[in-house]
Amino acid sequence: MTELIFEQSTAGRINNAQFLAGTPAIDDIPESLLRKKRPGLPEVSEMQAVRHYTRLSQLNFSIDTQFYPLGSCTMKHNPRICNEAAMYDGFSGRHPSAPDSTGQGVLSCLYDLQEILKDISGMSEVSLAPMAGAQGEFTGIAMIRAYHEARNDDAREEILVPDAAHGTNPATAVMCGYKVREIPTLDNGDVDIDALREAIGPQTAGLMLTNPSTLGVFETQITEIAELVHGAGGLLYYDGANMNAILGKVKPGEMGFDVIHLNLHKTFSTPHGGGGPGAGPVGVNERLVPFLPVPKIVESSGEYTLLDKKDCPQSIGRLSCFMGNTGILLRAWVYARLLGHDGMKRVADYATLNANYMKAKLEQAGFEMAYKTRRATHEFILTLKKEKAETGVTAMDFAKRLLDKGYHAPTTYFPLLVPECFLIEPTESESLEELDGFIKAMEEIQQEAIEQTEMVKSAPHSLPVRRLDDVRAARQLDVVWQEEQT
Amino acid sequence: MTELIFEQSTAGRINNAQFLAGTPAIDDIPESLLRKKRPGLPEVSEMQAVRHYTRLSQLNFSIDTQFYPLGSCTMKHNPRICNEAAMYDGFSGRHPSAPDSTGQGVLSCLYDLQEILKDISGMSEVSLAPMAGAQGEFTGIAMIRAYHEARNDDAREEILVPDAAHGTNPATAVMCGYKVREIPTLDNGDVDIDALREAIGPQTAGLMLTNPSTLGVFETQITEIAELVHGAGGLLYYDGANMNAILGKVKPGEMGFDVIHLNLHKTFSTPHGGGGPGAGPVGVNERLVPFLPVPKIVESSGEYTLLDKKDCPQSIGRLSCFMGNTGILLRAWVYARLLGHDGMKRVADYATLNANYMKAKLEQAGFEMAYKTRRATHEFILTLKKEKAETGVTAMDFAKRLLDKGYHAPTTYFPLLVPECFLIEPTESESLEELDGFIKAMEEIQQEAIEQTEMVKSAPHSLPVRRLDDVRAARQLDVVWQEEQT
Amino acid sequence: MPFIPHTEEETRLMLEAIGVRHIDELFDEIPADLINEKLDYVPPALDEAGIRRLSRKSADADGHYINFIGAGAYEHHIPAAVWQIATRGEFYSAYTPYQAEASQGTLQLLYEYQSMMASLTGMDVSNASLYEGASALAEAVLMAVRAQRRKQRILMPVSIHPAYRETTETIVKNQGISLSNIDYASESGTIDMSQLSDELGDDVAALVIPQPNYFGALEEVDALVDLAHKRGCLVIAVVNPLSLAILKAPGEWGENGADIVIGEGQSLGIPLSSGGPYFGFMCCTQKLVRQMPGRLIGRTVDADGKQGFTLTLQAREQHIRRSKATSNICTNQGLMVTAATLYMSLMGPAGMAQAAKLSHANTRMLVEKLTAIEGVEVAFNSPVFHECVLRINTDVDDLIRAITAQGIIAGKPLESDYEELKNCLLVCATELRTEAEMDDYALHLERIVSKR
Amino acid sequence: MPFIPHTEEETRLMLEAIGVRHIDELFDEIPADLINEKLDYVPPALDEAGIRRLSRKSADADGHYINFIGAGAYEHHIPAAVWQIATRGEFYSAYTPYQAEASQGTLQLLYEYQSMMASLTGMDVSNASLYEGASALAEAVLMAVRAQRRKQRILMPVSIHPAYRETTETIVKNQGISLSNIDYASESGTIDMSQLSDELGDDVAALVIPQPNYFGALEEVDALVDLAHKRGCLVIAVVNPLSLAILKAPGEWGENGADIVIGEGQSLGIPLSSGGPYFGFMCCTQKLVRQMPGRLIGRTVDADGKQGFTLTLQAREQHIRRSKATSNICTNQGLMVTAATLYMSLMGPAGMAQAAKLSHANTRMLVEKLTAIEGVEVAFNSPVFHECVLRINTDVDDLIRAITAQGIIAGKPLESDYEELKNCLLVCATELRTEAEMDDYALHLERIVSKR
Ligand SMILES: Cc1ncc(COP(=O)(O)O)c(C=O)c1O
Ligand SMILES: Cc1ncc(COP(=O)(O)O)c(C=O)c1O
Repeated sequence: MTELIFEQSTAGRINNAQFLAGTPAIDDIPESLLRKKRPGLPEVSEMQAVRHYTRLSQLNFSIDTQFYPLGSCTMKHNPRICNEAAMYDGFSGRHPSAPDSTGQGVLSCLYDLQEILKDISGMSEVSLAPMAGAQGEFTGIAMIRAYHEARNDDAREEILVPDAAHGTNPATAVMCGYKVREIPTLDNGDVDIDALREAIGPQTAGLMLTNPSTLGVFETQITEIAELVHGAGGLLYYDGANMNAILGKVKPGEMGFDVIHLNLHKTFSTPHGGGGPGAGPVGVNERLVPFLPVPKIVESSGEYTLLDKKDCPQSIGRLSCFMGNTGILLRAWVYARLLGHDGMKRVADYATLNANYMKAKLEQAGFEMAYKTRRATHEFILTLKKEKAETGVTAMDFAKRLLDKGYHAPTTYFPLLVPECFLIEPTESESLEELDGFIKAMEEIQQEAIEQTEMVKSAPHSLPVRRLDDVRAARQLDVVWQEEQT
Repeated sequence: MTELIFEQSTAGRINNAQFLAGTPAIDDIPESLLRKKRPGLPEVSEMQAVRHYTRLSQLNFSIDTQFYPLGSCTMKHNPRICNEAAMYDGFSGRHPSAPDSTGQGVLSCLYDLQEILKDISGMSEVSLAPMAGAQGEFTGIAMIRAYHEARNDDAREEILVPDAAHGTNPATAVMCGYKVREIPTLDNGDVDIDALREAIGPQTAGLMLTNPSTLGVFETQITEIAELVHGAGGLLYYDGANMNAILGKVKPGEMGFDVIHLNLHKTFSTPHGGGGPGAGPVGVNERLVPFLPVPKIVESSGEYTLLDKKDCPQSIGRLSCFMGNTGILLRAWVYARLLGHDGMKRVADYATLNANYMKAKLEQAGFEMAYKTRRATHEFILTLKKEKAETGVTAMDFAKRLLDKGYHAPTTYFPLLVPECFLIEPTESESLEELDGFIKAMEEIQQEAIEQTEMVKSAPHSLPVRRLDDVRAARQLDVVWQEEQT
Repeated sequence: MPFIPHTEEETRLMLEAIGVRHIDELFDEIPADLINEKLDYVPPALDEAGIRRLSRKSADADGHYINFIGAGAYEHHIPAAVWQIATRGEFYSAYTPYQAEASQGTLQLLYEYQSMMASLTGMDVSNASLYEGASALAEAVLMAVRAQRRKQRILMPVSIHPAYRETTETIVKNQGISLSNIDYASESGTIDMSQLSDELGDDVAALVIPQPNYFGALEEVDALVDLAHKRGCLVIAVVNPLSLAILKAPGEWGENGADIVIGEGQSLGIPLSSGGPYFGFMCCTQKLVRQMPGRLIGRTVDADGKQGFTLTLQAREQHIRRSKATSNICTNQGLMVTAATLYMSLMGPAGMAQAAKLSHANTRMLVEKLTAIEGVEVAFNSPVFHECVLRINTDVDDLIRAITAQGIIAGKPLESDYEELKNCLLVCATELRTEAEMDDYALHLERIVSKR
Repeated sequence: MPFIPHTEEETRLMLEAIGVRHIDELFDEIPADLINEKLDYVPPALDEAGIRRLSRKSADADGHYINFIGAGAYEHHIPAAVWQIATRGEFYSAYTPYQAEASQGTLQLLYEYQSMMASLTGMDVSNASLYEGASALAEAVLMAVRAQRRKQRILMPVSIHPAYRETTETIVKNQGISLSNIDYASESGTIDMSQLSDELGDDVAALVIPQPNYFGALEEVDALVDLAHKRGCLVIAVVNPLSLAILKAPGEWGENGADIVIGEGQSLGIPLSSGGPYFGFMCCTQKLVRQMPGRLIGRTVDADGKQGFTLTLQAREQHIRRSKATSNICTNQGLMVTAATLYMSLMGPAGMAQAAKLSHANTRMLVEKLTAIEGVEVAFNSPVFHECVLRINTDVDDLIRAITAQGIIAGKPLESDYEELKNCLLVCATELRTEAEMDDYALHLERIVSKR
């Protein structure tokens, strides 16, 4: 346990190097609008702050320190040059409202990224404005809505979502004013197409699909599904969070999707930063082009300009005050150019190779796969229901014990369909040694579950804290430090 | 234990982002001069390298993570802006042999640093060329030699060094072709001036003195000593490693020293980097000016130039291929400008306050001070000979047990004069809380030494390794990894 | 292969273990007609030296202008330690802290961040971030409507940042929420109280109060809050967090304080970066905490009773609550919040107050220098904080072009968003602007204005 | 107070605990007449924004030249990860690893570094660094003399970097060691074999062999080593470590290889930085290890038999052996070696070989382009590695000035060190130079030479 920064604070301590010189007056601001009491921010020296946060950082698992096979999150290597480039003064110092003429460098990079994303997605146009996957989804569904409205096709009030979908999908549909109808999944992981056929109708605004799905399989009936949806007058939305599995091999636009989002913080390796920022560009085919959000980056004889709502009257509008997460887009651009033409496909190849290798080896070790008959895509699911039944050791226990062994846990209990599930995504950047190490750890825990059940159930044992009381956290809500508590 | 990078290597693995494009020919180099077998460097991916060295870094104690009261080393806060500035392209990208006209920026900073060092040291001129304290010493003694030689005063073949001196002092004298004569220390930590008087004579080239000395006390008879040495025709050398204690308060030049070196990686807070690089500028009074090393930075109507041996015929010469550790000098310059005029003296004030506070508190806790009757300077010595006699627990054991408690150990067993000694230097940048934490840890160990002697003697228990077998390391020398060993 | 460690031999071994001959076979469930490896645009790979050369060239092209725009993003001093530490791999490359035991670093930091923001805004709780300021306002609007049940109207002053209104409109319009404009008084540039009073009907879920507003002008926040509360409507404060080092905390506005506080966090140690990534913050009263969108970190204990931190109230979020979640937000702006937490710790309350004061004093100095020029005047008569609207009797677009050519970004022109503010310029001089830079600006401006 | 955390209250408490009233009292043992707090030059403190502005201005002043100098320091590609990781606080702010258990990170890294250097040079052992290349040669000379007992003469080819000779002279001259010159043959630019043979007497402790030499020319290392060994003299090889990715390792020169290998480590991931900090490396045969200066890290086991690393053979060093130490070196270049270790790991043997080859091929291309100009010719006829001497029929100092004005650093003029090489220029184009940059150089050079 590390003391809170507040507990290291002493009233009146000033870090002078950061106390900028000057004796500024604010006597033109009415007293009634001024703050009376200093905010309770920490008063620490530079050394204390540096030491505290350096130490805190060491308490984290991260890609830079551990194998991190968190399914659906694509925890691949984050190349350091991406960070370096995004931090260049010329990029990091530019004000977003400065004239476009002063931003031709950054705009040219963003435009290049737009074109690259168009190429790999097979869409007609791409907008870089959305700031994460969920905002990309919002943008896409809002465009679908705008499309139907523009055609006065007003009765469409439902978005269809497979039950295996990521939580952001239904949440997004609701934010866009739609009702959500769930579509069940077949035992082989594909969408239940009969159920879909029944659900679909004139009330259908669209279907949101992740392909490969969050179950780690490629939806084989995708062409049929696309026909069904389009036949009913709906549009098809592609959740591209799993694009790593098919990068450079399959283009969503060619699967029949009308609108897609990509998670650059997954497929294009921008850092996850302990929870963001990300970037969730959207791509659309011709019919949705007029509705794309602003600002839009356009090029004309080598000059780049940002268009706003006045230039794009049908646009759904703005998603943020400025131009999305530009610095993240730059990192993705650097990564894309490092991969290049041939590198795109290789990502999918080796991400898939790694997943299928782990699947084969873990199956061999006696673990049960949720979708045995299927190829793994870039990820796959195993279910520990047998282990739970036999020893009481749950997926959660396995996960915590893996931490003890120096591996981050896979995604657990998602998708909700599969009991005691582990969604494992190794990514292409992990080496064979690392995969074998993880497999060995899983085998060890399998043994420990039988021989040292309690030890496994009370894991982790070697981390900064033992298992945390989540129930108490929610019941006795303590989300803000109060001076009195110390 | 972390696997060696070699053990993660696989033949044929290439990190392509760093394999620069091109198909270069080297057919103009004779076969006989080419390498036949690839060197045994690791073949790892970028992610493997990043992960390996990030993990390794976490195994270190450092200023940024722990209190590090290593006596004589001045482990103060290393401000991050110093690193940032030294890494600016314009500084880090300049070739050392480019014309001086292309380096006016860096030279102006270095010149400013030179002037600052002159001011605080009270010397007539300063050279930034030496790359560490030891090289500063070499430079100083070589200048003393050159001085005597220039005067045809050839019989001087001895350098006097107090027995408490740092090991670099006698080693330096020998490198300069001198014999070393040790001068004993009095019980109060001052030089035995009678012994000095006896030792001094026409054979004396000079005396090397550290003041405050490595015993953590200020040499009170310094004026008398200076007179003695000068009276015998010798010169007085100041080892400025402890300058932090008197920065802005006492000028070595005014104590009578003819030549000094400063450790910028101590007093001026440049990083220690796990063992360097440092910078050991020398300052001289008028009589030694002609002998200063080259290159010399001079200014004339706002233009800066580097002078070489041709311009300075009496110079002892060059100490390195280019201009010393420029990037370290820049960091020191940034730090000096951040301290500014008033900040210099404050360093000495608070470094001394912290040391005397710890001394008082530890004394109160029952620890024995080596120089009870004396003020601590920026550091002080306690002796654990009583603890050793009573419990068998040595200074080494105390040191290792401190590591368990999250504190780096003080300097142990140096100076050699004091049995079971701890040379403790908190520095000015540590907070009262941190000092109290250390004092508490010392008290705990005092108790543990009595109640859990074996536990203390076998410490550390919570570090990546337990106590290491140094004897084996020297006997079964293994300093290079061999493929066969795995 | 960049970022792929496999040697041919390893690939062979792995394929063998799987029981296939070639990687392509692993894609055999994908309908063959969908496979398309042709990329027409993507250029060949660059090596790291190549991409460095290219991106440096692009960055250098955007050069180093002296910037006098604020308008929602501010060029403040950022201590060197902020980004050197925030980009440490353990912060930079970790995911959202789902496995709490393996993420105590991020979690404790976020808890500290929440505490700092709550204290700065004077509110009970803070979430762990939203995307940025404008979309945070949209989330606040949705939250207010949820909390107020059937009330679907929001009062939006025209004096708020126009892009905030646009963004909110985009995000909330599909849920039947309406945004009503409240004009500003033309002399003061602040909310027109009488129009406001008229609009504050039963159907109003919340009043949005920007402080300072887009024009830099300071609103009469106490009166506004009390009026809104009297009419049974919530108050959403939109504030610049750095300003709160010296301005009254929204939690203390009026008798009961604001209910929800949001804003753009960029002023807390985040570089301008052409617009992002920044981060949005949101604080609120304890009463509203379960309506909050986004992550929330709680302090709890582990199996040994030792303090630890974990994600909490996850039942609000999409990954648990799906279509009934308070928002669809998932990935937020963790790394930016890491930087902001470092910023606040390194600056401290005194350092932040000083930065705010210096920015204010510099803007005042700038305004004095510029209005000393004939034809340049202050547009509104309210007190301001560190930003000010100037009216200039020349074509502002031409002026901007001319001054840009001198390496100076003159300010944000307002006409495209406010017809009535023809030839008005919103200017700001943060603590980083020197008097010499201001003089330079004044010199060029004078030359242009006098040439007219 | 910058970097001092004490509040007034804390200071008071601490003084009380000590039993004094004022900090000044703590200095009461210092003779009063020595206290002098007057500083005439040191300016008032800058804050961080101020020093950043000032240092940026200075750095920008030195700008971005296209550099065609090598001459002992080379502008190579450095992977971004190298310095982002080397400057992590745990590496950056740690001391020499005296407390081994608390320094396993640095120690294991140094052990890996030693192993890499030994393998690169083909030698048995490596130390953990010396200051830089030139002073490393001085240390090697002292070491050879120690190993060879009464022999006090060293043969130094004139074709070695002149600053290496100067530095060695400075450092060894006081110990009665003499450095004898060995000329180079004027056509080849390499060691004059017949003079060498004449000089190789009984009193010679070692022959120094640079490969490539200062002129970029490749010496006949096999023959040189065998000749030296036959005469009972040690061989000190001076090499560029990056070149060893493709050139024969000194351990394999001749029949028995070099005895001591030293060099400048800068080419392994260290920025040019106007000359430092760089690092010197030293490798040698097992036989000589106890004569080595500097730190040495050994692998051993802990109390549980687990692998660990520690400083070893410390009895060679000044802190143990004092006046009998092998050198006075204490602080060395740890952080630079950290960077170099990262560099070698990130580049790998293939990446380093490619960088070396590209630098060589680029220099060849440059030389072709420049010698296509009338009046420009190659000075020596030996094969070279990535560096070459050109003779130009115009005043080289004027030429350099003119080309510098075009943003190009033309090369290193040789005349001030070698009278006979009037108007000669040592040029180098590393892998970072583009063909466009070379064309640009050629264009300007042609204009100047033809104007003559
Ligand atoms: C399948 C899927 N869709 C959508 C998202 C949401 O993306 P973001 O977190 O960037 O909002 C995720 C991310 O976890 C995901 O895995
Ligand atoms: C008193 C003293 N003198 C000299 C030195 C040598 O300085 P450096 O390590 O920079 O060579 C030191 C450093 O440890 C020291 O403490």
